[in-house]
Formats: sequence, structure tokens, C-alpha cells
Amino acid sequence: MIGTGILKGMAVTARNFVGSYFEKDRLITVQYPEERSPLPENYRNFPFLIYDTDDPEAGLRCVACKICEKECPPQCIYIIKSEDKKPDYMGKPQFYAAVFDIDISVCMSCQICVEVCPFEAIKMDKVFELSKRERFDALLQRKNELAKSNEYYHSIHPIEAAEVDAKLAEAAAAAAKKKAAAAAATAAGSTSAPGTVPVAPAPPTTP
Amino acid sequence: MNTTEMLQPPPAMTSRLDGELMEVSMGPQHPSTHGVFRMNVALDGEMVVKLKPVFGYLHRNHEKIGENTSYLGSMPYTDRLDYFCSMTNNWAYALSVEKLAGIEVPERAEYLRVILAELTRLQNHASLLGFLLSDMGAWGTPLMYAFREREKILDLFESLSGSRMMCDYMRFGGCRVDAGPDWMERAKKIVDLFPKFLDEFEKLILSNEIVIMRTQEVGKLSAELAINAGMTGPMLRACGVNYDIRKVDGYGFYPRFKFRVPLGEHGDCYDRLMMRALEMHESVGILKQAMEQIPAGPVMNPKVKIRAFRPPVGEAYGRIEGPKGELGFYLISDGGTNPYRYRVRPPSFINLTVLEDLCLGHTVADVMVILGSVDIVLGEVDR
Amino acid sequence: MTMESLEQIKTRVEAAVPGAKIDIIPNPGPAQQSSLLIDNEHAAAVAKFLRDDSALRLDFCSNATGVDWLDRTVKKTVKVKKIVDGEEKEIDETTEEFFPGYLEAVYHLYSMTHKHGPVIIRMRTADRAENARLPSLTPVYRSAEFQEREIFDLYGVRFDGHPDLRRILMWDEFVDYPMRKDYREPDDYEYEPTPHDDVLEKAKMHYSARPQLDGAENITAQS
Amino acid sequence: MSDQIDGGLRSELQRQGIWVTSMEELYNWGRKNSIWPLQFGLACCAIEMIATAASRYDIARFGGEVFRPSPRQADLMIVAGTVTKKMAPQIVRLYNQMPDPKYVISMGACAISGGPFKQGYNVLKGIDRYIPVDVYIPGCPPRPEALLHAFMELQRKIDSQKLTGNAKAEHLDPMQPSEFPVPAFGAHDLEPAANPRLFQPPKIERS
Repeated sequence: MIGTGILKGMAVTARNFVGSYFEKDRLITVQYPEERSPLPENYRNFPFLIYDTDDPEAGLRCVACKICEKECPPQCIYIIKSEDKKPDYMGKPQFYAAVFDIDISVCMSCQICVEVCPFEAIKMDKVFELSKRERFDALLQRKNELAKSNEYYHSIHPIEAAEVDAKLAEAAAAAAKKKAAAAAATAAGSTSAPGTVPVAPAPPTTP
Repeated sequence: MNTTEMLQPPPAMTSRLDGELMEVSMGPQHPSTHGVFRMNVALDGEMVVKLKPVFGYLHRNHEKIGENTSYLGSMPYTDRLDYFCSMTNNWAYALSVEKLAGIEVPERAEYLRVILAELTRLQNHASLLGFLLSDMGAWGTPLMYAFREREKILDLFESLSGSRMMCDYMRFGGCRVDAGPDWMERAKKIVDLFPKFLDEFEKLILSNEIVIMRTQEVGKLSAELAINAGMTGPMLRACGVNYDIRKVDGYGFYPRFKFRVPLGEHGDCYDRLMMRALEMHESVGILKQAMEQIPAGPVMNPKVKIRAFRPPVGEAYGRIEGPKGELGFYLISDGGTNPYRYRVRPPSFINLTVLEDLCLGHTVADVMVILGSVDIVLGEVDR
Repeated sequence: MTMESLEQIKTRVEAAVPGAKIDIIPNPGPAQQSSLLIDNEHAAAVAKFLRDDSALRLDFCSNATGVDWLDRTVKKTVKVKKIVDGEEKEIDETTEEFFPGYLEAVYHLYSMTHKHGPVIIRMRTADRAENARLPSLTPVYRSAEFQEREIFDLYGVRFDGHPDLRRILMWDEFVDYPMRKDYREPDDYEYEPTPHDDVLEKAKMHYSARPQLDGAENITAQS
Repeated sequence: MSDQIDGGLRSELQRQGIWVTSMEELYNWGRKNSIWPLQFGLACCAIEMIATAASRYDIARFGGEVFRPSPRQADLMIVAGTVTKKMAPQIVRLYNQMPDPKYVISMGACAISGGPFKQGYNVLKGIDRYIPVDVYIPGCPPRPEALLHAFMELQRKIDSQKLTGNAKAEHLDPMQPSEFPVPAFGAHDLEPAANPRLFQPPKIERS
């Protein structure tokens, strides 16, 4: 009979309408900004740089190796490597990024910089409320804006951050052991030149 | 602007009205062209006598960029091809590179790929039906319901890959991260509830007299033309041609799952619409089997380097059954870090080949329904 | 259903289409998808045979695309024995072999009837300029219609016998063929805050060549 | 003249049940809560725009659910997606057809700067080359919440617009153009490649 299909459809609509007062499953509107749906652990938006200790300048893990700059598909990272070496957060002299800019008006949140970084220095942030009325300077993030503490990283990606910390601790322990062994070897072989170059820490294994 | 070409009626078509032909440019800004698509239509009264699609309003040089980017760097770009189905795009590209370089994929990763591809098919078909209905004038309601379900699947994608739409999840030789047991539980729950939504949705639309009248006998396509014009996916199967790459090529463990390939009979818009509804039922079946059978194990082939990845010299064409049809990638490697030639075989672009044939003799209001039933996404049509 | 080998196809086609000349282009990669290079003169007849032959029935042309191969010189160093000053010596002799560039159209054919494939056929143009012409396969495979238009638009291959050969993705006034390897893109590098590699070069050129915003569109080189 | 009313007096009056407002406040209040966007999607971001309008995020809570298919009835153009050079003249034309007051949200990396596709030959590096943009949302694509955040940012902007005086809103100033020249298709690029009146990027000094 003509019209039954339409009636059936209307019944569905009515059931949804009435059901939305009773079933949580049908009432799904998130009342942003008052209410926010929780972001999952893996959520990613834009990259940021991690620093250890409390100094956002000296504590940066980044050693300006420029791998992320090279691998970034839309080429939105810009790094100028420093000319001198400064002690990093572990006390090792390392190069550092004199300039580290990320143009978030180009970034496509693909996470490839995070995957290729051998130093666990760059991670993905979860902040998305970044609307600006200006473009050029407002959307170019400089090093000081990008630097965020390891505690912040723990607060946004707790599981991943714990894994990263364990991995770094393991690598540091391995490096210390190696250094001790090297020192022992130097002590044993007295003929070797004094003041050997400090052994560079083995970078954590690339994923 | 002289892009508008002179539209002359074919000589066989004689005017039934004593008026002149009217030339209409539909698009690129049009509420139901699903993006920036344009058609130059010549109308005799309300009848379409000629229709020429105009492309390129979203031509964003995907292939050129792919040739200037490393193999890995193209992966996030494939997400943006058909922005409804980033997972299947990822898979097609990963499959082609794996063919090009001869890479094995661990078993769990293949299962995960099947699960994600079928979830993608569910959300693509659901939102397609919503869009099609809103093109027909059911403004809002079906689309809202479809997007409600889509959001659930997007939540799954987001918690697994980190992004709602641009998943960038697959890698050559596996998947980027593993899905934990609680993710699997959530996915199972959503898949179990999906048939309930499907039944409700079908009640809402598929027996609706208006939908039937607007779609049956509209835009009929013969099987011969469909094969010759390279139709794939639900477009082809609505004409009754049994060709599903999941069955034919048997990639990604699809032979291990029991599922049927729904076939149409008339090749009209209604059959194309039904194809999507029936395929969703089959996808739910595949998902249930895959979630049952998925083994534990690694998700990445440890031998594959992610930096400085250089496949050997050669070429490969890999294809999968995407939600819209055959999605293929043709890659030529010269041994460097970038592909020498990077080509996407876009299903919805080639499915538009017959658009004029489908629309001729129908009213201008049917053009939107026919276009909607082809299921195009402009990111893929124009690349 | 297993398909015949390419050699068998080649022999059968050459028997069926008189005068047709077919080469097998090997594919060294692990994919092992070798292809058939068919001559332009008999291309349509060969494609028709492939489509209609009862054993092959390659009725579905899935993918048609262009490839640009630039002119290249291959340097080969061979050790040759020569008599220098009455003494036989082994010296390195470098030979340069010049390969003229060409444009290529590649078609991937499958069979929906027998569910096999792909058979890959290729055609090559004589050069990359005036003689960049190929016969159109659209009369045989309708699915090539838009794809051949795309090859024309992006690579500049003219397809003889194509019913409607116009630009498809770029606008009609556009003159370059942007997918060619030697295409030079227009200069709109006014603001590049994060340039490196080739972008850096282009951005530098933008700043050094002229002051900002003076009609950047006019300096594009002809490709 | 909201700033002329003393805040303390106003809240005192409000406690007594008397609401005081000004023409400007009332006008802006009405405008900011009935922004009708143009139904106009370009690419991936358009899907997130539709998701914003759909059930989960529901832009109707901000008065912006009336997506108009015609530019003549729209107040806001959400440039959601990649603007190609082939599409740019049409966008400028649509903008010109919108009645004043009109606003533009540039949604997503592509619309701001060309984003990941900026090195493409057919991709416009930012819609602000041809039309003025009020709010930029970085992200690829921005989450629906990010679009809502930008929408609120736009509402704040509308709220702060003045009706009279030297700092009055642009659409009330007859000297300000409300239409911009439409670029033409050239042999290699759009002509001109940017509207120099609108697009003045800072020159970047790099070593």
C-alpha cells in the first residue's frame, strides 16, 4: 500500500526523537565548550619539543640532527644547527637547535617526525584550540613555544611517556655501563692517550 | 572565462519543446555535488540532452607531490585522497609498495588491516546513503543518523591511530601501532550494535515510496558498458557483474572469511543504493569473523627500514577493493628514495566516465540522484 | 584460472594481427609484472584482439597512465685491450650512449570474464615535443576516455582518435604539461618560513631575483 | 556604547531586574548568534564541517546551523579545504556575491597556506591572497571542536565591533571595499598571483 514506507520511516524518526530522552546511546551531542569528549591517549595534533629538568632552553632533548626536517612530508620544520656544543640535560656536550620553527599552518599532523626521531625529542601535542586572527607570526611556532616539559608529556600521553622514559633510562644505563667498561679498559691499558673523548651516548634504538 | 564550451545537442535528439536548449553550469559550488564538481548540462525543457563533467577544481597535484616525496612521506598524503576512507587508501598504497619491494606482512597486521578496511567500508557506505538521501531532499535526518554511526567508528580510528579522519596508520610491512584488547572490545561492541542501526536505517529509507520512485529505473547502466567503461565496486556489481577484488585477488586473508558478494539486477540507482546496504551487512559478517580469528603476534615486519627506504628497481601495480571500487597504485622505482612514477587509479574518477550516459533522457533533478549514487569524493576524482 | 605467459600472448597476437610488432619489457623488481610494448600503428588492433580473444578476454582496462622519460646519457666504462705504442695495454674506455627521451602510456588490462590479469601494455611516443602522439585506445576501452584526457593534460601526449581530447584537470588557458619531469612551476614563494632543499633554492631565488610582489607570475620559464 | 555604562551600575540594575543595553550591543548580540554560513565545502575539512553541523557537535547551539546554498543569504564563508588555482576565482566571486557584513573562516592548513599541498603547481598558497580572512584554524583537518572554537572566536570579534567612530566595523565604512578583484586564468598561473593590497607577507631574514 502506498504510504506504508513513509509511515515506517516516520516511526523510526519518532522513536529516535522520543528515545533521545531515555537512551544515552541516542543522545550524543557533546556540549562543547562546557563539556568535552575525552581525547584518547593516541590523539595527535601538532608536534612539540620535550625538555627535561626545569630549563626549557638547556633541557631540550633535541640535538638538531635535522632528521625530522628532512623526513617531514610537507616540509614544515625549520632547524638551524648551533655552531658550538652545549651540555645537554645529561651533561654531555651536544649540538642544539639555534632555531627550531614549526609552521603549524602547514603541518599535517602525520606523526612522521615523531617516528623518525632517534632521541625521543619531538612528540605530538593534543592542544587543538589554536584559532588565531592573524596568520604569519601567530601560526609559526618558535622554539620557546614548542618547548614543553616531560611532565606535560606525561600528563597528555601517560602510557607512551612511561614507555619512553623506561627506554631512555635503559639506554642511559647501557651507555653508563659502556663508559665504565671503556674507562676500565683505559685504566688497564696505560699506554692509551689520556683524556679520551667521552663516549657519545648510544641513541635509543630507532623504532 | 572560456572553459564553458559550446554545448550543441547531438543530432539524434530532437527538441520536444519549441524552445531553445538551456545551458546550465551545475557546480562547482553546488549543495549536492559532493564537493567542487561541475557539470555543463544542456537541457531541453527539463530533460538532459548533454552533460559534460568538468574536473580539476580539487586537483591538488597528489601525484607530482608523491614523486617528490619519499615512499613513507606519501603515506599521509594518501589519507587525503578519498578523505572518507583513509584506511583503505593506506592499505592500497602499502600493498603496492609491498609488492614493489617484496615485503612480507605479519599475520596480525593483515587481520588488523581487514578489520579497519571493513570498518571504513561501513562508515563510507553509511554516510554515502545519508548524503544520497539529502540530495533527494530528505534534508538532515538520514545524514544525522548516518553521521551518528560514523562518529562511533571515527572514535575507534581516533583511539587507535590518533586522528579521526587522517589515520596514517599503515606502514610498509605492517601497521604502526597494535590494537590493545580494550580497543578490540569496543570495536566488537560497535560492530555488534551496527546491524540494529542498519535495520532501522533500512526501515527509514529503503521501503520509502519516494526513494523508490526517485531511484528505480533511473540511471540504468548495462553490464557491457559497465565493464567496457571500467566501472568497479558497487557501481559494477549493481549491474550484475560478479567482480569483487577481495574474491578475485584474495589479498589480505580475505579468502579466509566467508562472505557473499551482493549483486544487482537492473543497474539503476536503486540497485546501487541497495548494493551499499547489503555490503554493509556482509562487512559486519567479515568483521565478526576477523575479530574472532585475529591471532596475537607482531604487527610490523622488523626487517623494513622506515628511514631511507629504497625499493629495488622495477614497477608494481597493486589494487584493493575500496569502498568505491578498485583503488590501485602504480609505482615505478628507479632505486631511489622517491618513486619515479607514482600513479593513483582513482575508482570514483573512472566511475564518472559513464555519467553522461546515465543522465541522458532524465530530468535535471535526477542528475543529482545519479551523481549521488555513483559515490564520488572529489579528493580522489581530481587528486 | 591461469593465464598464458607473455611470450605465448606475443606469438598469438603477432600471428593474429599481421604486421604487429611486440616487445616484452621485463620488470626486474619482485612484483614481476612484465609488460608488452606494442607498436603504435597496430595498437588499436592489438588491443581489440586482447579484448575479444576468447582465451584472454581482457575486457577491463583498469588503469591508463603516462610516464615521462627524459633524455639520458648512460656512461659505460669498459676495459679494452688496445695497442698503444706497440704495446698491448688495458685501458679504460668510456662510451657515452644517448637515449632520447619519450613519453609512455601504460595500460593495465584485466579480464572480468576469466578473472585474470594484469596484462600490461605500453606505447611510446617518438619524442617529447611535436611527435608526442599515440593512437587512442578509447574506441576499444571506454574507461580510457578520461584517463587519456588526463595524460594529455598532464603529459602532453596527443591521442589520435580520441573523441574529446581537451584539458581535464587544469584550466584551458594553461600551456604547460605539469607532470613532466622538467616542468618548472610558477614562482609563488613569497612566504616560506620553513624552507629547505629545493624549496629553499626556489625561495631564495624569489627573494634575490626581484623585490616582493611585483607580478611574480610573469617570470616562469617555458617548460 | 557599552563602555560608557558603568559595569557596577549595570550589575546593580540587573539585580533589580532592569536590563540595560545599547544599540551596539543589541545589534552585535543579534548578529553573532545568527551567523549563517555558506554551504560550501572544498575538501577533507568540509567533512569535518559537516560533522560539526551533525548530531555529535551540533553547531545549532551557536546559531550557525542554517547552511545557505546561496551566497546572497550567507554571512560567513567557511573556506574548508584546499583552494586550488582553478577554484580560486570562483571563491572570490562567491565572496563578492555575499552581502555585507561578511566574514571568512579559513579552516585547515590548506586554506591558510596551501598546507601539505603547498608545493603543488595547482594549489593556492592561502586564500588570504585574494580575500580577507577573519579567523584561521590550523589543523589537518581541525577537529569539529576546533571549528566551534573558531566560531566562538568569530563571535567575540563580532561582539567587539563598533558601530560608530573611527574604529567602526569595516562593513560600515564606505571607503572599505566589499568586493575584491577576481583573478584570471593565465598561461602558467593565476593573474595576479596575489592581491597586494591584502597579502603582505613579512620578509623572512635567514642566514
